Amino acid sequence: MQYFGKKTVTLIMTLFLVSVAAFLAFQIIPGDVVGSILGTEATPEREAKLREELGFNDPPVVRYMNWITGVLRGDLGKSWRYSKSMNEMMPVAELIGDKLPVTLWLAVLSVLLIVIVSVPLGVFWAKSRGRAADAVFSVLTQTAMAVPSFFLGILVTYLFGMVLRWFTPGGYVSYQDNFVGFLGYLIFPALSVAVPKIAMTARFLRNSLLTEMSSDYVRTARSKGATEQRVMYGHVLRNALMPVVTFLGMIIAEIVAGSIVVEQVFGLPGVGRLLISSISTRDLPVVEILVLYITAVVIVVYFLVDIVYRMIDPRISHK
Amino acid sequence: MEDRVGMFPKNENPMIQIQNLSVCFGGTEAVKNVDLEIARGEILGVVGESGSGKSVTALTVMGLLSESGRITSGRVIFDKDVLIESGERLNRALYRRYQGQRMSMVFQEPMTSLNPTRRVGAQVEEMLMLHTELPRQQWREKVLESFVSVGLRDVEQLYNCYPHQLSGGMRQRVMIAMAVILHPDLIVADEPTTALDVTVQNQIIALLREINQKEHNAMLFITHDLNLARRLCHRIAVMKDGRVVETQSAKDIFENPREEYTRSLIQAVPTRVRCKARPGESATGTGSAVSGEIRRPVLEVHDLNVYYQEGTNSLFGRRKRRRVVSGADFVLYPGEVMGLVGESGCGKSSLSKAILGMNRNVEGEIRHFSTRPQMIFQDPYSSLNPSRTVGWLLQEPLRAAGRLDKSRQMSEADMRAAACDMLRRVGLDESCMNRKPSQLSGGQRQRISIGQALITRPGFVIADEPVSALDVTLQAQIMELMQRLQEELGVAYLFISHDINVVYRMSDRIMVMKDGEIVEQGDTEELFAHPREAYTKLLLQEDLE
Amino acid sequence: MKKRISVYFMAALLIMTALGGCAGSTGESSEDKSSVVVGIQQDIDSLDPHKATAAGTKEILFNIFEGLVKPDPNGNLMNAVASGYSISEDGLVYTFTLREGVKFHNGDEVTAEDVKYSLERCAGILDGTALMSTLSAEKGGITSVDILDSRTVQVSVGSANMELIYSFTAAIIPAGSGEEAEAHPVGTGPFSFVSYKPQEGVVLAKHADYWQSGLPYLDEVTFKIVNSPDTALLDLQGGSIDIYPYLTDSQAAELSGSFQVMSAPSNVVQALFLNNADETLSDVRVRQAICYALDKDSVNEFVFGGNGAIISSAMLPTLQDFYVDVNDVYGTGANAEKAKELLADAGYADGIDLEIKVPSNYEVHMQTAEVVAEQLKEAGINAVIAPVEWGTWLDEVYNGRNYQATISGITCDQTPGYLLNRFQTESSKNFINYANAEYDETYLKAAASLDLAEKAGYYKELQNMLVEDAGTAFLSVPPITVAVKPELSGYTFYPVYVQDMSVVRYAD
Amino acid sequence: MTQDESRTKVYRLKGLKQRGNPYLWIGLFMTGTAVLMALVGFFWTPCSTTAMSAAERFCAPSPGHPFGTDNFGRDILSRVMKGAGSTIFISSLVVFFSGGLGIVIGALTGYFGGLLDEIVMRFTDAVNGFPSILLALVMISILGSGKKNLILSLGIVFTPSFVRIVRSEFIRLRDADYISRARLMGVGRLRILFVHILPNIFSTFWVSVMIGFNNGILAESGMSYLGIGVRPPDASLGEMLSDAQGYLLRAPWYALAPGLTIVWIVLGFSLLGEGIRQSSGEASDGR
Repeated sequence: MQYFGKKTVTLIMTLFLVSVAAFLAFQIIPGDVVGSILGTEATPEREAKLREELGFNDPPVVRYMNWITGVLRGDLGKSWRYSKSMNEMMPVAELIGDKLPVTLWLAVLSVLLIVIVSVPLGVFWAKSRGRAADAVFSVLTQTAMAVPSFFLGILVTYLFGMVLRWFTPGGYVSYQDNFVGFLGYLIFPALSVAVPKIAMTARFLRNSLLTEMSSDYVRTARSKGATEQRVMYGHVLRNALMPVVTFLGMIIAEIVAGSIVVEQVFGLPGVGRLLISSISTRDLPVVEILVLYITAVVIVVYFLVDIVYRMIDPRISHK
Repeated sequence: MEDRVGMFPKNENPMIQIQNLSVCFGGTEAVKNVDLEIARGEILGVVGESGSGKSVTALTVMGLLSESGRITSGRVIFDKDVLIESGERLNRALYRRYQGQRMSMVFQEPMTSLNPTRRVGAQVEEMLMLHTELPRQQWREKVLESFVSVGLRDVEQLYNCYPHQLSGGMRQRVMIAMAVILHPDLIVADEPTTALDVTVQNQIIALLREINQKEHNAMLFITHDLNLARRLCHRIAVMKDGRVVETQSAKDIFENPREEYTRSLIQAVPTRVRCKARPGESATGTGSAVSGEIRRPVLEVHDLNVYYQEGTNSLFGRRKRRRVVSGADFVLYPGEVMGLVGESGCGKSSLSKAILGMNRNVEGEIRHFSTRPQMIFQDPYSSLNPSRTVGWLLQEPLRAAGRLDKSRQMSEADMRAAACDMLRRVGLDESCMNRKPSQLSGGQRQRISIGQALITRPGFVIADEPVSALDVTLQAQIMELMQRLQEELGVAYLFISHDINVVYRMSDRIMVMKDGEIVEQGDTEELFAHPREAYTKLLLQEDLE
Repeated sequence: MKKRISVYFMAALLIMTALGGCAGSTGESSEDKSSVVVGIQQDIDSLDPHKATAAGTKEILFNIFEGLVKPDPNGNLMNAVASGYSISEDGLVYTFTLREGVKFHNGDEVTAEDVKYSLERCAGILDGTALMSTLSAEKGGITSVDILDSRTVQVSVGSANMELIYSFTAAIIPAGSGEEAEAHPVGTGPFSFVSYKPQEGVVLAKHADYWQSGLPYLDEVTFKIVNSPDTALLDLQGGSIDIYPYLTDSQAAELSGSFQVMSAPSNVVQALFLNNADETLSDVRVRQAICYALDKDSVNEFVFGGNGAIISSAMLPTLQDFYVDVNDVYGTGANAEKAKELLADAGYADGIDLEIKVPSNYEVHMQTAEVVAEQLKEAGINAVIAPVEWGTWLDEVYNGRNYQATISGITCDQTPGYLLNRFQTESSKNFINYANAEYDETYLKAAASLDLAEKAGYYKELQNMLVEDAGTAFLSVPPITVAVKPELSGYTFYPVYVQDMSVVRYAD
Repeated sequence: MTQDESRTKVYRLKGLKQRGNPYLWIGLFMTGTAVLMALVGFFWTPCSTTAMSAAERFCAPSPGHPFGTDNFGRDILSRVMKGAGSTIFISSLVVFFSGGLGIVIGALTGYFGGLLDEIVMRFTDAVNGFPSILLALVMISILGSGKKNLILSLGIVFTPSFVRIVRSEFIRLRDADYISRARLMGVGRLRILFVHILPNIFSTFWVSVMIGFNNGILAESGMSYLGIGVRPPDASLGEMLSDAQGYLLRAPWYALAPGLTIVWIVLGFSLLGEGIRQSSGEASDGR
């Protein structure tokens, strides 16, 4: 318990540091935000007014304090770029809240794909050690890992979208309109995200299985007269899957990044695309919150992985 | 071949027969034409050094030979059933009916041989699940029974423990409980005590003997330790390079070894009996006895406490420290060998590290009267930098010394000459100079290691289990080498070992350590003859049998 | 254990088939004959018609809002919220008569108060901040708005300007709505605002009470932001958008046959803008050399498929009365010899280095830059392209004027003076640092003139000055190429950049 | 440093001697062709990479244009050569920068530990879990885009992973028996760090260099694809892909050429890394 207490404190500290870093970093960005917002029609009066409205005239410390207290109270600030109504800007929370399900479902589908494909694949691969299938899998996974997700996205678009016409590239359906159609569309980007990760995970699991297979307790189990099936599913798999949990945690963090690019390829209005467009339009309130949010996701995922690991591995939890 | 078979005392009713067995790994034969048989109620010891093929034989008998191994000749007959016949594929399905139920195995490493993520109770239960029709409700009771039968206590609690929560001895008892729960006809025990401390070792040996007497089953006992085999086994087979050199009753093999190899093996065993006429005793013995009070010591340790930093490197966690050595107090004189004996975790290594300043978390006094004492480690594989050549390794201490003290600076040529000289002294020739450690055998590496420690002529050297990782014959050679160099160079050793016989053979004086305290210290002969402390007696117990 | 695994497989299989099965049914091609999806390139910058500055936003808001007058497809103004207007002799008083029965989307009828509020809001009379600089009181815009009666509004302006009437296209919104919290955009246009989602698009619905009877035809229009110009093609072919107005030439070629592809000149003046204050470029011969070196024909060919209009000065050819063709001065093909000669004259016999900063979000400008850089090399001008983000471009190039050359476009409104005005020496928009006292003088004369023909004469003089000084290397007026689904008809081009959806309908 | 370099060569040669290591051979072949193509591309390409031709737009692959032509009628092969060159060049610099920094920081923190180590570890822990492309994106948005900033930000982003690897190796080895002995001999600290320990981590380090190199290539092309990395007129594989995406139906080869080139390079280097790992693993397991 004390362990988790400590972990939580570290987690909060890290988030705080990241928030400071994000805020500081985006204060020194070159480029006049006000000018950028107003474009070529900017007039000094409008600029001055906007500057006042955005609170640019306060000292940085005050601005940070205002910002962070707002965030803690659930007020994530307002976008500088997107309007909600005629005279109000879109609250960042609403903006992200709208994009989040897309990225989230993409990640969920990808992880699902990764898990349901890579586990049986890894087991089968480990079992076929030394046979022809071993080499085939080795080549296949090495190749799959070398394909960048955006190229894979393009290939998927071409193959499934243009040649086979299984889906309409760009024909994204909002999850509010048609959830099934939404998932149906998302399957393809998820595929692009998942394939290299499936290869990685299967490879990792296979190596983990082989390591476990060569350990002494497997010999013990065999000496008891256990069948190979029993040795695999009763002894080896569980132990081999433990490091895979940590590995999957890393994969999830990477999916968050991978989806940035894949969202671009498939035109998904997710968090990743929002981040890219916010960076290029200097929509700093959005960028700051997104950076903070992604950091939080990554840290929390690691935290959860740690907890899960502790739950399933008696060697740690009982110490 | 014919003759040798004829020499075996014929068993009326052999439980298992190994006939002319040969096993190949790739191109190398690990086991060559081995013939063995064990009668019901008999314990056969197979003794040999590493690589002699004893473990492969055991695994083959159990049907656990790995995929890469191939049986090229012979057969294994278990109670009249032919289990292995060369030329036929290993019938694993057939074997499964015997494994566990009629033959079972106890392995060397009780930690890794148990599944680390399953409760020990469940692991023993698996035997019942696989081979009996017993209803599930009775499993637990049956397992607890078997736990009691191997001398485990608090079995209810133990049932739900994970392997890492048990001590080494308890784990091995669990392994044995697993092996005997179905009352098999054959138990194969592959070095079951090697990973354990001496005192635990004795208990396990006693347990195996008891089981054998009670169950009247056959037992194949694999070990590298001839002494151990003698204490437990009825008959002993000696193996070398995959062959059985000779097989005799335990008594005969010691009294009438027929083969040269067996004889050398027996000689190499550091027994107390043999060591009384220790070579070089007079020289060093008198050295310490006569001039000890006159000469200045090389090392004085007074009231030394050593602490171990509990390793939390968190920002918030308060550092705890644990005392691992308390009140160590001794003096080491030039040219003498001080033995330090104790079981694993008793603080031997912590003490040596503290003396050499590798752990500064100490209280008390350590006074050196020599410069740059060196250390020889147990593992010859990790104590030499693998990316450097032997020549470079031998010269590096000289270079370092030269850098620290300009007066000791040597020319390249001188250093090379010194390295050659040392190479010869440790019994290797110059051709080794350009080799990397990976190209040397374990014994050769330990020789280089010793050479590297002694090349700067330090006043004393700490040798931390320098022979424990080596086979018996090598052990004897290295010990001889160390003694010879000591005479030549007049260096003092602090000689650390868990093996009281090894320490006995090397030392002028002995300290016995237990739980961080030096419980007894004194002259070697005196201490062996009249141990004062109960613990010392316990350590010596095996010979008192 | 084994059983568990097989269950797990079954579940996985089920999920896969469920998802795979519905994959075919994606794509929201509008089968019903009452709605249309228009692909747009950029997100909108504001929902406030007076604050919106981006062309990409204005083209959408055109469907929601109307001014007292509004542009028509022929480049003239037509009456909208006003049914008529008159301008006093001295050009200082405008009197508008409001149309009967014009209703806002919220159902209220447009009143004189609404008009007064809207105009005052634009002019900055309400809070001192003018939202439209041309209407700003300080720049000779509106000084007061008076309600004469419930249907008549009189507007007084600071100085006479024939082109000011174009500014009365400013949207009329309900009085006070600009300051209300959570105000939805409410106007009088043919479509009402339904929803907006950042990065996805805007949905509009038919305004049932629209004053032009019979319009609009469609019940719903969705402006959908396409992923990237590159994938717009896929969207069109896949049926997820019906109209896409920003085709590149090669995309157009690919679509012709399956789509109606139409092309018209835009209202953008694209140029290789040269910073006259730059050390090297301050020499008129260097600037002229660059003009000679350019092969505008091939830029047009490569980037616009030959559909653009080549220009050499700051005027749209579509504004026929004011336009003078000066393409002969430097020619439309490359003249590398002449360029080298001029460079040598200027003391740069070995050629010069030229950095071209390009706003990277504009694909057209990036492509043009690639072509132009290649052409300049022929004349010994070593051009390097420096792509910059839009914000940086505004910062460094447009406002900071810290650059050598840039390729960009100026979007023109309907007034001819708009393009010429910015090249006055002291203009805040004169980002090329063009300085010519004669030009300034002539421009003032043009602005003061109340006679159209006289004004046009001055404007032509200005164009000639610009081209002779090689103030900047104008390239072309890019075409707008639109793909429209075959079933649709009525798509109409405007000389200004708008998407008038009210006239689009499904053919019977 | 010369000594260290000779060391790495020895490792390579040792690897070369190993027959029966298909990973190594195939990896060497693939990386060899890719690097050769890129190197040649620096000096010579079959056609000009910028010359445009209206007549030759979207030519399918043919003997004259083995990879076809693009929307400006430019030869794709030539552009791929240039693009691969710049991608490999950037990735090499990134790895050189981050690897070098990683060795120095990792060695010092790993060996000496202490407060500095604590701080560095907190930092690398935080950075390490963070998706690298995201971090580079944020960094680029602060520094501004362009080749130099791309290299700098990727270099900074990749450094922590090298620090971690080097650090853990140094921690593993600082308590190795032979290092303890070197300390007892009185060998100086820097000499222990760089003469005694460093050569022993090279096989591990070399493998992570390969991985880092590949990550560099993927990150660079990914960022160029997003339009924040290398930008025209510099040819870049990622940028070509993003262009090609628009012409996928009309000219699928335009996307395939740069895409497959990336796969070729990355696969080559990962096979090479695997090969090195196996051969050095065999060497050190040969006890």
